[in-house]
Amino acid sequence: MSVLQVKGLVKDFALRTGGRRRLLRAVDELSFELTAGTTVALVGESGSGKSTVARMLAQLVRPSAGTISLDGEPIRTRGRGLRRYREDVQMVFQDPFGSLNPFHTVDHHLRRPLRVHRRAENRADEDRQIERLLERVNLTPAAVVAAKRPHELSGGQRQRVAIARALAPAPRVLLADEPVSMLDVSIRLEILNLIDRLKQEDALAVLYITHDLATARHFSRRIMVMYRGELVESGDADDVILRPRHPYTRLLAAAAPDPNRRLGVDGATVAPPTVPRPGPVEPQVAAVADQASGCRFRARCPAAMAACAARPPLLPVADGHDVRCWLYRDGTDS
Amino acid sequence: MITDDPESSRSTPPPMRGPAEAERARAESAELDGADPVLPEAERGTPVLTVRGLSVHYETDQRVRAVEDVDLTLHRGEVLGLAGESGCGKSTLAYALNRLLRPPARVVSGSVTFHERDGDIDLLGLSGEELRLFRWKKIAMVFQGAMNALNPVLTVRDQLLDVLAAHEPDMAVPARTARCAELLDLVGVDPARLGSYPHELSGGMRQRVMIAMALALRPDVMVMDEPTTALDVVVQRDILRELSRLREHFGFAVVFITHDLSLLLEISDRIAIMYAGRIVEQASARRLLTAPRHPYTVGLLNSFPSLTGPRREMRGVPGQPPDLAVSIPGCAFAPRCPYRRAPCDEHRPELSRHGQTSTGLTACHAYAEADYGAPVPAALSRGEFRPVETAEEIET
Amino acid sequence: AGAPEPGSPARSITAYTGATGQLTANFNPYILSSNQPGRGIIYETLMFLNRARADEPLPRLAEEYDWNDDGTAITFRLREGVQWTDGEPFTSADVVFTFELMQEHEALNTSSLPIESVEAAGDAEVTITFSRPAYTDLWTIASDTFIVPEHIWSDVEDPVTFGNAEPVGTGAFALESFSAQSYELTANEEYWDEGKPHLDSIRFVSHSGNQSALSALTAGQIDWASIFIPDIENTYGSRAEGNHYEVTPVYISTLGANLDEGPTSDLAVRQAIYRGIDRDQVNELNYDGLSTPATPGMLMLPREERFLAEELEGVVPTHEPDEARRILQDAGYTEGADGVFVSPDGEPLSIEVKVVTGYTDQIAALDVMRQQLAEVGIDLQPREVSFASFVADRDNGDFELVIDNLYGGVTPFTLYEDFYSSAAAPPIGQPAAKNFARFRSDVVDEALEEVAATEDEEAHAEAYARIQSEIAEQLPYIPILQSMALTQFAGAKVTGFPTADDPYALPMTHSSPDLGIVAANLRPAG
Amino acid sequence: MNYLRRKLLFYLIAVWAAITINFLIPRLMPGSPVDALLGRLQQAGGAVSAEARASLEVMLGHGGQGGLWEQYVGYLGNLLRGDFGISSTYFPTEVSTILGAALPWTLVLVGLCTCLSFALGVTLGMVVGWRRGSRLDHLVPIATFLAAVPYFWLALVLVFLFGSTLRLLPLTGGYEYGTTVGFNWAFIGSALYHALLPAITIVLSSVGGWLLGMRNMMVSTMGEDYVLTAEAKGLRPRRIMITYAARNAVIPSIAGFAISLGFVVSGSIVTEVVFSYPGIGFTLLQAVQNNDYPLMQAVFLVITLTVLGANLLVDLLYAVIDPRTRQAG
Amino acid sequence: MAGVEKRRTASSVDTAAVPVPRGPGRARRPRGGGLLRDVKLRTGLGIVGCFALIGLVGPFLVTDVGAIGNAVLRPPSAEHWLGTTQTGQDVFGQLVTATRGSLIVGLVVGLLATVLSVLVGVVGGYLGGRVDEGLSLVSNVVLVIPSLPLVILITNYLDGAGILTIALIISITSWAASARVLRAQTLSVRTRDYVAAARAMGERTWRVVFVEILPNLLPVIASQFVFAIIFAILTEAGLSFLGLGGIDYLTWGTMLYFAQNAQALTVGAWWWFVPPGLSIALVGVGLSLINFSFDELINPRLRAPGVPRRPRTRRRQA
Ligand SMILES: Nc1ncnc2c1ncn2[C@@H]1O[C@H](COP(=O)(O)OP(=O)(O)OP(=O)(O)O)[C@@H](O)[C@H]1O
Ligand SMILES: Nc1ncnc2c1ncn2[C@@H]1O[C@H](COP(=O)(O)OP(=O)(O)OP(=O)(O)O)[C@@H](O)[C@H]1O
Ligand SMILES: [Mg+2]
Ligand SMILES: [Mg+2]
Repeated sequence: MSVLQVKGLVKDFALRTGGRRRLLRAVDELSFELTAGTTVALVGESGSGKSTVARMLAQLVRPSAGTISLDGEPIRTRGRGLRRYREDVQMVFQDPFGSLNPFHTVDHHLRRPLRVHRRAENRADEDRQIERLLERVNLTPAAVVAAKRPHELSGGQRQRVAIARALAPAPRVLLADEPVSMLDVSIRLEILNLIDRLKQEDALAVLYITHDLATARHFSRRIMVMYRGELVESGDADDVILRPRHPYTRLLAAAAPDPNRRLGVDGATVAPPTVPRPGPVEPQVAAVADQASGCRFRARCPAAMAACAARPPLLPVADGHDVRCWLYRDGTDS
Repeated sequence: MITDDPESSRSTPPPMRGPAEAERARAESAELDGADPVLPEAERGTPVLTVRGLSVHYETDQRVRAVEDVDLTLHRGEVLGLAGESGCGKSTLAYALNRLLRPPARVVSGSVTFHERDGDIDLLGLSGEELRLFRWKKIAMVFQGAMNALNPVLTVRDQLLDVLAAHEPDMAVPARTARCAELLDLVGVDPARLGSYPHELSGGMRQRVMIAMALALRPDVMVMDEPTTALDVVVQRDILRELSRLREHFGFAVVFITHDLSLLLEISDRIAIMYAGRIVEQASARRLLTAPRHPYTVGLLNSFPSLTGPRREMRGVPGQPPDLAVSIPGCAFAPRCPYRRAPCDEHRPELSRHGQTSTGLTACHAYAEADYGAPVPAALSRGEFRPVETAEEIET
Repeated sequence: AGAPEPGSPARSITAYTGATGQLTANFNPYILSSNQPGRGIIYETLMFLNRARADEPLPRLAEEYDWNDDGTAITFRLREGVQWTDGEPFTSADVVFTFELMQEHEALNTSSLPIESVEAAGDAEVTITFSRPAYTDLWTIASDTFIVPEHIWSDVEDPVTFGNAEPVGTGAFALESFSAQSYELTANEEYWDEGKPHLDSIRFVSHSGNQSALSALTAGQIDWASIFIPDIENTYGSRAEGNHYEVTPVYISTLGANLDEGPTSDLAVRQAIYRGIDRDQVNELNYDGLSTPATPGMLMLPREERFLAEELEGVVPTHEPDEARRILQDAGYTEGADGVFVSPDGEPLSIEVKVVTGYTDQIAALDVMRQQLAEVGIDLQPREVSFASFVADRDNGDFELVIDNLYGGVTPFTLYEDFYSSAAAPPIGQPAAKNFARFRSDVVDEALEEVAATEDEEAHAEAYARIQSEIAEQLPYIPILQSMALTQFAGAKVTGFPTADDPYALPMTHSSPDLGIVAANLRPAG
Repeated sequence: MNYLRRKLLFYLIAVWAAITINFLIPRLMPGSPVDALLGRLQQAGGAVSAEARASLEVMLGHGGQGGLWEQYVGYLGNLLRGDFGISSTYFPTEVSTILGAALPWTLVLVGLCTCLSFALGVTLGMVVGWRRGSRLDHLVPIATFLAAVPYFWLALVLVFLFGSTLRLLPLTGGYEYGTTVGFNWAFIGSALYHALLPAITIVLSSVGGWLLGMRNMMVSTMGEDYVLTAEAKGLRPRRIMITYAARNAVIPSIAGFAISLGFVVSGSIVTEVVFSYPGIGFTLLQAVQNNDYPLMQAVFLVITLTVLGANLLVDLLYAVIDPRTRQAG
Repeated sequence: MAGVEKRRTASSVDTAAVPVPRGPGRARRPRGGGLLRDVKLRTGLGIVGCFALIGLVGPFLVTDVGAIGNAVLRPPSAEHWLGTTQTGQDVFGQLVTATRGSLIVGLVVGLLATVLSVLVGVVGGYLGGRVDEGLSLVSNVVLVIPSLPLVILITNYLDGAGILTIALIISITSWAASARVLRAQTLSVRTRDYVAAARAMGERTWRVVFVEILPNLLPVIASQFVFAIIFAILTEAGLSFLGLGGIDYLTWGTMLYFAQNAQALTVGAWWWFVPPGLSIALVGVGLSLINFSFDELINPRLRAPGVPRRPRTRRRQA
């Protein structure tokens, strides 16, 4: 049962370089849907447009084109409709040090959403809900935590507060934009486990944005890979990671650190195909004009060919697995 | 106290990569100008840097014991990984190695010795001009954010030249410039970029420039403090590859600091795990991965899923690291440790080799039956980490 | 500058005329913003009328003058052998040119001399004809009109804005060099007055104001200046050997009342104020005790003593607080709870005094008087306004009291005519030229007419006496003190300056044409 | 270069704004400056011609003729011709003549002192920041005090001490009275000698600000990784201090320098008054004291334009010092 | 007076240079109590508090300060603590009264300029776009136009203005630098995730600005408020000294003006000339000290190193 559908989502940013305005296409015709009780991961290198997608879904950034619909209805962008939308779609930010206002207490952070969305009948009810929220994210004793300010909490604790805040309006969709990348390795798992648990308890639809392929694989059912604003591959999580099709996904998978691979222990199921070392092209987003034609990965792609001068469409390679690459023109693995 | 790890001091470092990759690296290193000396085979594995009982405190209102009683030996040509939670003292240790600490940091005890062919240098005893000339020439350093480590108002060339001017004043100016170009070329950056300012370079390029700078004087040791944390995985991979290629060629030893254990496991020969200012486990990368000893190491290994391996249930290490301003009589990890027993709270476990069969060093009572009052828990030997509690109690 | 080698008599001195800021090379004697020495040192007048004592007119460029019978024409016999500093001879043509210039350009004729015609009779005689008797204008004609050379000025396009950077005059000194900070005049070798001047040169300098001038003066960098110095005996007089200062009465400071409107239109109020002020205290506190009492007859004493009405002889305003209260009570004022009198109309006797912001001596004096008058039940409210609005408010009659100084001329006539004639008192709202109190009195008007029509001093004295008794009764301008100008001379370096014993001219550096007379008389000391 | 173009555009706007403010102030203020001025002119030197009145009205507003717009155009026209009108204080001298004579003094004194004080402050700040914790830290409270002391007060106290009491330095003026103004050694030497006390005042009272600002930035910058890197590189301390720490730490000070130029001129007004220095600040005060509106306005405009010009220069310099501005702008 | 102005511009104009207080993991934000332990702050507050007290109650304690006496220009004595003026007025009494005047100017300017700069800087910075472009152009222009000459010009037209008018004029010409800094700070706070979070949660714009953003700018605003006070007191003193001060209140500047006019220094009456100047300087120092504490709050690196007493032999590079 899909909760949030996205169709043809586009975001162009106006850049000013050398006095001229250029359009930068940060997200290009992205379509996907989020379903209750499942996690979809969005992966890609830095600057590929992942956060922009999340921000558009959270209505922090206005899409240049495309539609977002909630329960099949196109969403409202202002007034009461917007508020209702925000009740349903909540976001957890990357930086727990930045997403909580250092000036306010934890209590304030949790009380505001309850107030704004009128989730509580009275103050006592509010207090009760705050306590429950904190307990749900394993922060106890709730009263003590509520009185603290962000700087008195560790990174992991802050991130839990941020999650509690996102849960306060009882949303149905949770957008988690790299929720653990700023945290210590040892705490990461906890937070991800927490989100996973809450997802199941509340039947949340979760969009998990990350650049960490391993956690993407472990915590989500589907994975979407973005490259410079474009969806280049999407499919079942294991399928995408273990049998990546798009040369870029392969490159990513090959680059991800994996101790098992090096030491050959623990029986890695399938060694990911290695890709020849690409030139030192730095990730950057080309202007709309530069993007107009051709495959964007062409310049770095070891398998680039003449056909790549035209932009490839998303081609299905297996059930629910699409790849934007001319290699899969005939619908099979080559 | 055990001072050395016989396993790694004896053997040559294991190959860093799978066979295919190694071959490619060898082919690449052939591209490097052949005139450069490569570390003589005989010298590989001899100690180059020894740290003994080093303690560094931040003398603020409350004394922060950032590094406590650390023993480490770095061998020529090896990669020593240093991992641990944020704030456990990794950077402090790295800075201490290069005498970069500033007040309120102070080395309260211990020694750092640099071993040269013709004698040892007491690093903590150096000062003034001696210290200046020692730096970079023997130990170079690559910092986390290259954007911040490069002076934003000087061109890449100027910053490279600075190193040469400071250490090789006799070198002719044109030769220096030529050398700069050479260095950039070495790390895979177009020498045309010499005239660029740092902000004109991408993150990966900046990091490469930093590495080029670190290489400028052919140091024996390179300390890298989270050199790739801010970078994209693909770029990170590139840089690491570059690094191992250069290391293969020049034979410098690397102290690699990161909290990304999976990365360390992949690239280091030996790994030291730090917790709350102390080293709690030290072993070869392989041993650490296959048979972690310390519960904290076990917990860390449980903290990241394998990219390609089977799915398994994983928990992180719940709880928070201790406040370093508070002196802890027992094991600092005890409050978070699922295998904790009474002695853990009372005596600090020594970093030692436990039993004849084991390799590496561990600071854990569980391996000293006499202290622990029980045999090594089976779950621990299996590498299981079952957190005591998941809820985080926050003290009032 | 000017600091001489010890022992050698200074043949050069430095003087300060009060010029502030940048100097401009403007020596047009008709423009008041021009440099002072242009009026008196470089350019000279026909005669010199001494305002420091009742002297006979002193011949300058003219040796003598004659009025015709009705005072409508004056004939000057010019001095012969006088040369302009460029070597051209001075002739009657120059005098004719000068007066015709004034006749032609209203802007130059600042005293509105009613010139009808100017005629020369030969090289050495000039007759000026007026449209009315001009006895009272003698000061302007003879002692305040500076003769300029025709051979240069006839080419000047617009004499009103002519800067005259390279003045050519007949005076004792001629301009030698000029810069924005100072200029130097050197002795005119060909000066007509044999043996004068005694000095080689005089340098005139500019300062930012009294403070810096005073610093320079005490440091011995200025030898002749006229600046107010508090506690002058200690700050200057005894500071260095020979330091000398002159105290010269120059004007009468008054509280000008609005006679047409407001509380001060009531004579009783004016009289109460007149008696409520303790002038000795004001003098001590504000003027170092250097000022002298003013006469209610508003004459400059002692110079005009001969005109003082008999009944006013020896009369000076006195501090009579009880009398002041009595006057108010008699006039129907009652004392309010706060000690301030309330008028019969129920208005408390609170009077605003306007004063120019920054005139600190006046502000301080008002402070003193405020307290003195509070004791007699009058609430004085000083209000500072800018100079521009002060002038506008005063002239338009928008005030209750103002503190202002009354300057006169060489005879009492000027002051009386300026401030007390009905003709000078337009209705409220229209700017008054001088008589801002708007005093109107037939007695005064008549007496003034009589004075203007005759040269006879006896008649003058009689008419002036009438005026004095009238204004001493009416008190449109309540006299406070006769105020002094201070002039400092570095006696160690220069002598020959006018003194109280020999006031041959006003000693101030800013009085014209006196400074020319003084400059020519100064001689190196020792 | 784009940065340059944008800066130029901004300064054009600023110049326009200054000119317009200058035009508007008399028109927005109560009272009629024209009358006040005419009154003064009359006082100063007789009647004023009809054209003079008309031109003053255009200068100062409250003109009877023409709408505001016409007056504005007339005013701009006058400015373009360099016609600021006639000063009443110095009647009948053209305002432009007076400005021409005053400006060089201020430019030299204030300009040099400002640069000197900036250089000194920044250098001291650099060293104090670098040696934080050493005895040099005592400079900080001194600097704080100096920065808080009123300019003119300090000036007067100095005049009193050095000029009147000790007689070490000349009290007032821009040069020895007797010297001829021009390029001769006597004059230049005397001008320098006379500039000493004002210069000391300006430097003393402004150096503290620079010192504190630079010190703070220095301390911040020294915590930057690139300074640490430089130290790790084994560079000579001097090199680290200057090229790594100070080069970066000075950047905000330079930006501040541009803006503070305006304040410096303000400060100099008072200094010039105290020292009878023949500069523009003193001229402004003269104008104010004499209600000399044309002169006042012209001085304001000249000060503003000078400051804007200097700002522009500093901005351009800034682009040289900080390579990052050049690109991003 | 340029001295302090420069201090401001040099230390705080560069927007990038002043990091917004953020809670970097372990850096503890000093709480009220900790802040008060700071010697600088305590000294500063002490000085300023003293003067504030004097300004508040002092004028009620001294008798009519205009009261003249026949003891003229007397040096300090038991009767006249700071001697008398040329007209025998008590200098101490005047100083006390003037404290109120100067502080009023300082406070009014501090408040007005701060409000203006917050409005222009924060609102512009947050809203962005055209509004921001317009506002920042205005503030940049105001910033480069030298203020004192402008103030002189305006006060001269408004003759006989009171100190409130003068304070208003000083405020109008002095808010720009603060606005610029605040704008930059706002721009940087605006990109913080907690602002986005507040928006994503559904908070209204004004709430985001005033409840989420503004409190985090408080140290900066406070520092600018304090600075504006110093600036105002100095500027007012300068204006008064030039004879353009307010005429309704006695201020330190007016006192100096009168003292100067009476040539107090020349006649040796230092007790008349020195105290007002010193008062200004003292208040300035006090406020600067407070400001330093704010600076240190904003930029923790400025805090003194923890071990100032230890002989530092080794840590420093040669
Ligand atoms: N407000 C904006 N104005 C202009 N460009 C923007 C804006 N926000 C994002 N971009 C650009 O859009 C592209 C995508 O940015 P986005 O933050 O979505 O990437 P990301 O995948 O989340 O990267 P990261 O992994 O670094 O968070 C980037 O090139 C970025 O520079
Ligand atoms: N200047 C300082 N003053 C006081 N304490 C400090 C200071 N710098 C660091 N510390 C403390 O010292 C401890 C060790 O810090 P260090 O930077 O060495 O940790 P780290 O392991 O490098 O952490 P990270 O992974 O976050 O870089 C931390 O607890 C930190 O709070
Ligand atoms: Mg992102
Ligand atoms: Mg670190």
